[in-house]
Amino acid sequence: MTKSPSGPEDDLDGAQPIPPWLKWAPRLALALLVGAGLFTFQLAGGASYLREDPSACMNCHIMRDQYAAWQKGPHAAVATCNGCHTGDGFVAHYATKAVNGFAHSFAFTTGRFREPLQIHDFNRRIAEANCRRCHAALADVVDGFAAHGEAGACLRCHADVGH
Amino acid sequence: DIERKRSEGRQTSVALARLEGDLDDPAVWGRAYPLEYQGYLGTVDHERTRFGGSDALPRTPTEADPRTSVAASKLEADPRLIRMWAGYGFAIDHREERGHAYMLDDQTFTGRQQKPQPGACLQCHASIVSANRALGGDDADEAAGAARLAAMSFAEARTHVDHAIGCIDCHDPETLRLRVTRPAFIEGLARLEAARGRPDYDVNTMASRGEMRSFVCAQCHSEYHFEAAGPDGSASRLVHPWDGGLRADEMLAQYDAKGFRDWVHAATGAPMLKAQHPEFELWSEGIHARAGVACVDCHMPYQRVGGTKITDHHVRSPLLDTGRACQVCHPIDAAEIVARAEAIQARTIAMQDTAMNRLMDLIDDIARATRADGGETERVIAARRAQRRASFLIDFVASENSAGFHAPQEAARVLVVALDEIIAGTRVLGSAPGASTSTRITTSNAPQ
Amino acid sequence: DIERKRSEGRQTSVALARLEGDLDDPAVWGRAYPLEYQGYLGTVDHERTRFGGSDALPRTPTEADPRTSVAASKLEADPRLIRMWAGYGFAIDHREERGHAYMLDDQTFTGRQQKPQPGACLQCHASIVSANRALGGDDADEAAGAARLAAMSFAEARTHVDHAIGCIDCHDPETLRLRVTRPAFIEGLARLEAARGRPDYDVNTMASRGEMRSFVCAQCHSEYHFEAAGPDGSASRLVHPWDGGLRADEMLAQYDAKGFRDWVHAATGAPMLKAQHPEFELWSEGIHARAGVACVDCHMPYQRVGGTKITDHHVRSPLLDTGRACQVCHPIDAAEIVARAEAIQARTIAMQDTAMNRLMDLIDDIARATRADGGETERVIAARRAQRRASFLIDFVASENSAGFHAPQEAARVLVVALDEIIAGTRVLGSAPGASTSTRITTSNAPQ
Ligand code: HEC
Ligand code: HEC
Ligand code: HEC
Ligand code: HEC
Ligand code: HEC
Ligand code: HEC
Ligand code: HEC
Ligand code: HEC
Ligand code: HEC
Ligand code: HEC
Ligand code: HEC
Ligand code: HEC
Ligand code: HEC
Ligand code: HEC
Ligand SMILES: [Ca+2]
Ligand SMILES: [Ca+2]
Repeated sequence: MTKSPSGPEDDLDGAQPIPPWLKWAPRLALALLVGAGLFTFQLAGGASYLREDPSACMNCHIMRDQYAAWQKGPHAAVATCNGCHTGDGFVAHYATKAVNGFAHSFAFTTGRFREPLQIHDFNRRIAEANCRRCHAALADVVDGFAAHGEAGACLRCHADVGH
Repeated sequence: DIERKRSEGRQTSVALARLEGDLDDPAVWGRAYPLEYQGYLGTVDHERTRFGGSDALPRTPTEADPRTSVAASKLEADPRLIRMWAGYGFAIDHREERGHAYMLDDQTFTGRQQKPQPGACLQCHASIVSANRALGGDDADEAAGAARLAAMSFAEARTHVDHAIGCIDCHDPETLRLRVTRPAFIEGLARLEAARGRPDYDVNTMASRGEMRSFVCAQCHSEYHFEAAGPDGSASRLVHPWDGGLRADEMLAQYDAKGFRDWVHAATGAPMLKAQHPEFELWSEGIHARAGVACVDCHMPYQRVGGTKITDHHVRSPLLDTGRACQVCHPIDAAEIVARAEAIQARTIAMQDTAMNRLMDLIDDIARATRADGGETERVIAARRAQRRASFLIDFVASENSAGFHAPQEAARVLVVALDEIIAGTRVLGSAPGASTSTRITTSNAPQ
Repeated sequence: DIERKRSEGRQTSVALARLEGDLDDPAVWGRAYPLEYQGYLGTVDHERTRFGGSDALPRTPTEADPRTSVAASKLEADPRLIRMWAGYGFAIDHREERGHAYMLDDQTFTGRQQKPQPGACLQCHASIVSANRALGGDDADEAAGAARLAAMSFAEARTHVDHAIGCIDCHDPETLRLRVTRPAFIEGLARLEAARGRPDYDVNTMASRGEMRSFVCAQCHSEYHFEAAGPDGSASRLVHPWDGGLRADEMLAQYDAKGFRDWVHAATGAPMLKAQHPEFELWSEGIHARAGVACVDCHMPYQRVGGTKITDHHVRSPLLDTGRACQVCHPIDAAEIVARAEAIQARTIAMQDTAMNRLMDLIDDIARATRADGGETERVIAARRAQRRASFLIDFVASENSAGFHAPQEAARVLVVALDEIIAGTRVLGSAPGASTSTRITTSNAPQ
């Protein structure tokens, strides 16, 4: 009856809303902070962020817990961080990286983020889409014959798979 | 639209054969969907858990009752139930529930058939979609068909159905989508939603997929009663008492407001109510429902078969399969998962036991006071009302089939309200006959 | 996953300065560990939640009571408490609890000091390690020191302490490791473990780190009573009643077995018991304890300051900081987390309210019966025993400070047992004076 507010029934095929911070971050802070952001981006090994190497994410100690847990799971053999956390396809892939690369550097630099880290809707949808990419056959069954074309959110049951 | 095309594509990729023939027969569906069918057939199995599951005692079939096994008797396990329900069919025969495969036979041959039962019973014990449609006139109106079945005796209605629950009861044969098919449920939910400020609610078009994963079960696993209907009042219309909400005391308030009673208690003359399998209502108040966890998530979890995964159609106790049913969300040891559930259940059973004992005392006290007063004095009438209310609330917990697991704190709250009623009844009896009392109980509104 | 999240942040802080000087003074520790010290100072703050948190009413300081604020009165909020505790200090003054910074003042100036209070009170309201050691003779035996404080009046003992709880009460100054320091707790836990088949239990060497993260709190946030001690019986030894287990009814059984009573009820003459802040006992029965979630996980969650994680030493309601306190394990919306907790609390409060009302009725009924019988008849004595037991059990829930959150179903179960007692008392009174009754209540063993 009541839906979990974290949105197990997220309509994956609906329009993807712009993550809230995107609305203010560029306008308010871009001019002032892009410099600082880039600085951190560089410090944090900006170049490796563009590669598939999970250690790119590890440049921030904040990501340490996820890294440690990811290494122990079965996905470590088949999916890097970006395997789940960046969009599929060349453009989507680098677009996600650009957005998240900026967002994370920005957040890290300014300290403007809440802990514990919680995945944003924007990135949850990306992760979910990636499950479906690799597990297409299963996804078919899970989504199968759903009323109103509503997909079954993988993450409702499998939030822990990555790490 | 694209989404529809995609899911149609999926459907053909999954079905191994076209669905054609007698759609009331699950075996026909089984040719297209053998994995789901095989799971479905598993509901004949018997396996116990500490507080639930399914078991069967072998019995010698007779002509009157050809069953070769029956579930354990709840009345033998707890004879207090016989006194609780004195004068009602349930005091004759009431057993543990078991797999879906048995639903039609267990109903047809229950000892309760010694008393006349209405045709409406079959809505929850048979594959009834086709019967409702067939009797529903030219436009196959299922509600109208159900009303016609409700005007028949059980024996007559029984000739209109053949199967226990089948695929067609939960699935639209065209799209295979979940749908609810019981007119009483569709109406009951619409009344509930209307009371919540959502008029014209149509569950089949307005519920989300996640909600449907509980509603298909809620059609049957919920509290009901029969209202007199039809021109001569002889039909038994199946109604869920949800206008005022789903909580036990909300349903009770509605029964009180209507002055409804199921039967008159044989030992005390109280106007009684029977609660039946309120799994849906109790679950609704629990943390799992709140977190969006549906009946199907636990009772029909996904199952890996070869390279793919399917919904396990062997509906049963999740404690027989915690790996799939619980551990995806609770990644802890299986033994610990079961122990947590059992600890909750054991606490519920202990509380229920206390409440049952006190209810027995109240029944004794009322019977004694009636004898002492030589009839229906004011205090006797007031105490009967307490009995009626306490009995329904305790029954709500006792007849709910998860031993409180579906919402532990809510089950306990219902028992606290029940004990409050018992205290009120006890105090009113403690006073001398006819003396005025300061308790909350009044005889006004008390159905007789 | 939860296991991982629980153990995160295990790194130890590096001291910024050597720990030297008066170790009773937290400011001294603060030079070495400024972040923890700053959090600790936060316990002067006041912020309400729906059912808890901390609030303060401004007051004009007087010579007798120099406090500039006091917490809200529980007696004003619920005057039934005054009748529940009639004849006992708590009926004079009892307030909401607030931050640790106030513990010593709130005790020193409570209205309950109108009745003589023992020195043992200070074990839980002051930084007492040094006093226990100083009075403990040559080998600084803390238990011996506590016994000497227990032989003093409150006023005399008060001169031996200066601070509310300080760093030294929870930390070993050498290693900074957690340690428990209250002799009564060390003994109480040893008796509990002995009863569980583990003799010679020494908490400081045998408990795991995870356990210590609850035990440091359990020293004070737990049920206690004073036993007469010392050669002339005038000393008040602080004792936790845990020999028979931690559940409310297990503690009650132990009090009954000992024939212990805290006071005699002013309206009924019943031999009464008072329950106080059984957070530790209730938490022990809950799902969080079972899952290994410690007090500190919720009330002192990890906090990132710069590049390191520290333990937030601003001990307070976790609902003021669900991000750190809850969302680590429950990655859902903050508003929903609070709503879930409040739904649990609201249900507890509703049940408690019912039980309180029925307890008031029982007190009235006993008082009336005593007048009617002209004294202590058998039924009056039996009903007093029911009052004693029910009152303790309801008090267990009402005095527990989480409004049932720490173990919702267990809190409800305790209320069910309480209502069972009330029914027994009501029934025994319903019978004519002197008449024999069939209830479970007997006068044997009932402490007078
Ligand atoms: C510059 C430091 C830094 C690096 C490098 C970094 N992160 Fe983050 N990450 C952060 C911070 C800070 C946050 C918290 C942001 C917030 O909550 O808004 C965060 C949050 C996240 C989140 C959850 C919030 C969201 O945006 O959905 C995900 C997922 C994530 N990071 C993945 C990654 C991945 C994958 C990589 C490597 C490709 C990576 N991060 C590299 C600093 C970093
Ligand atoms: C197999 C897929 C997968 C892989 C590989 C993966 N993640 Fe994630 N990640 C997820 C999912 C799914 C979530 C959302 C969890 C939820 O809903 O709570 C998530 C959430 C996060 C978050 C938000 C905080 C949290 O823990 O929920 C961070 C940060 C993050 N991932 C970082 C990483 C980093 C760094 C790596 C590589 C070391 C990584 N992820 C690898 C699937 C993955
Ligand atoms: C890059 C491809 C890829 C992506 C992306 C991916 N998976 Fe997987 N996943 C795999 C493979 C391959 C395996 C089998 C690994 C093994 O058994 O060693 C697997 C195993 C699993 C398993 C079983 C093992 C376990 O950890 O329980 C689950 C469940 C699962 N994936 C769910 C998901 C979900 C949910 C997502 C999205 C959040 C996801 N996967 C994203 C490739 C992927
Ligand atoms: C309602 C809960 C639920 C949802 C939603 C769900 N799963 Fe699963 N999933 C399960 C369960 C339960 C199993 C374990 C089945 C078994 O072991 O028999 C499982 C198993 C898996 C596996 C492992 C199968 C294997 O071969 O071992 C993968 C991969 C997987 N799921 C992916 C997904 C993906 C992708 C989605 C979304 C499209 C999804 N799941 C949605 C409950 C769920
Ligand atoms: C979070 C998991 C969960 C959800 C959701 C759930 N149940 Fe249950 N259910 C259980 C458990 C556990 C039991 C106890 C089984 C036992 O004692 O063996 C149970 C017992 C039952 C039983 C008795 C089965 C038996 O073997 O005795 C029925 C019937 C039932 N549930 C129906 C439902 C319905 C209908 C819904 C939805 C309205 C539902 N359940 C939701 C876990 C769940
Ligand atoms: C609203 C749905 C519904 C209706 C109407 C209904 N039942 Fe049931 N019945 C159930 C469910 C669900 C169970 C299994 C759960 C249980 O036993 O509590 C059940 C179980 C039973 C059982 C097996 C357990 C027992 O009590 O011995 C019998 C027999 C039975 N019903 C007979 C009847 C009869 C006779 C009627 C009509 C008076 C009837 N049912 C009407 C839903 C229904
Ligand atoms: C008690 C209700 C019920 C009955 C009866 C029932 N099903 Fe299902 N079925 C479900 C539910 C619930 C799902 C999951 C649908 C969803 O999540 O949208 C499902 C899913 C399916 C699916 C989709 C694939 C999968 O496994 O998830 C198929 C195919 C299916 N059922 C076939 C059948 C067949 C064949 C029968 C009869 C033998 C049958 N069902 C009887 C409730 C039922
Ligand atoms: C058409 C009515 C109907 C529907 C729909 C229905 N049930 Fe039942 N269910 C019954 C009846 C009747 C029984 C008892 C059968 C008996 O005892 O003979 C039963 C028994 C059960 C049992 C006990 C099985 C055992 O092995 O002890 C469980 C669990 C259960 N149902 C869960 C569900 C779930 C989950 C759903 C939805 C997916 C569902 N039911 C849908 C009528 C129904
Ligand atoms: C799809 C997810 C999901 C499934 C499946 C599930 N649970 Fe839960 N469970 C939850 C959530 C969410 C909570 C609420 C607490 C939390 O947020 O962790 C919870 C809470 C609980 C609690 C504590 C609440 C209470 O009522 O005391 C128990 C015990 C529990 N689950 C047992 C089980 C068992 C046993 C099963 C299998 C029969 C099961 N769960 C299946 C998600 C699930
Ligand atoms: C799972 C989290 C959790 C654990 C573990 C926990 N508590 Fe709590 N505690 C709470 C919540 C939530 C409240 C309610 C706070 C409110 O109403 O504002 C609470 C309330 C309290 C209060 C009253 C605080 C107030 O602001 O009114 C005290 C005192 C307390 N707990 C002590 C303890 C002790 C001692 C332990 C261990 C024995 C413990 N708690 C374990 C979550 C927890
Ligand atoms: C076993 C530990 C312990 C002992 C011994 C103890 N207290 Fe407390 N006291 C606490 C705790 C914990 C609180 C906060 C929780 C609460 O208020 O329930 C508290 C709260 C208080 C308060 C503030 C709330 C109120 O009741 O107004 C006063 C005043 C107080 N105690 C006085 C005393 C006095 C006087 C004594 C001796 C008779 C005493 N305490 C003995 C642990 C203890
Ligand atoms: C009520 C008990 C209590 C008091 C009083 C207390 N602490 Fe702590 N402290 C803890 C707990 C619990 C931990 C976590 C230890 C663990 O997990 O092993 C801790 C941890 C620490 C740590 C280790 C680093 C960290 O933050 O986790 C330092 C340093 C510390 N405390 C300093 C202090 C100082 C300085 C004071 C006095 C101003 C103080 N403590 C008072 C309970 C207390
Ligand atoms: C030395 C005894 C003692 C110890 C040790 C102790 N407390 Fe307390 N606690 C108290 C007293 C006394 C109060 C009430 C103070 C007052 O009202 O003046 C209190 C109040 C509280 C409050 C209410 C704060 C508020 O803002 O309302 C919480 C929460 C709490 N304690 C939790 C804990 C936790 C968690 C621990 C362990 C980490 C702990 N306490 C250790 C004695 C203690
Ligand atoms: C360290 C982990 C941890 C922390 C911190 C934690 N929880 Fe839980 N919580 C659990 C676990 C484990 C369960 C049991 C169900 C499960 O396995 O998911 C649970 C169950 C629950 C439940 C359902 C059980 C019940 O009693 O009804 C609620 C509600 C809940 N938590 C609320 C909270 C709140 C509010 C907080 C913060 C004050 C909190 N939790 C902090 C781990 C945690
Ligand atoms: Ca009924
Ligand atoms: Ca006490």
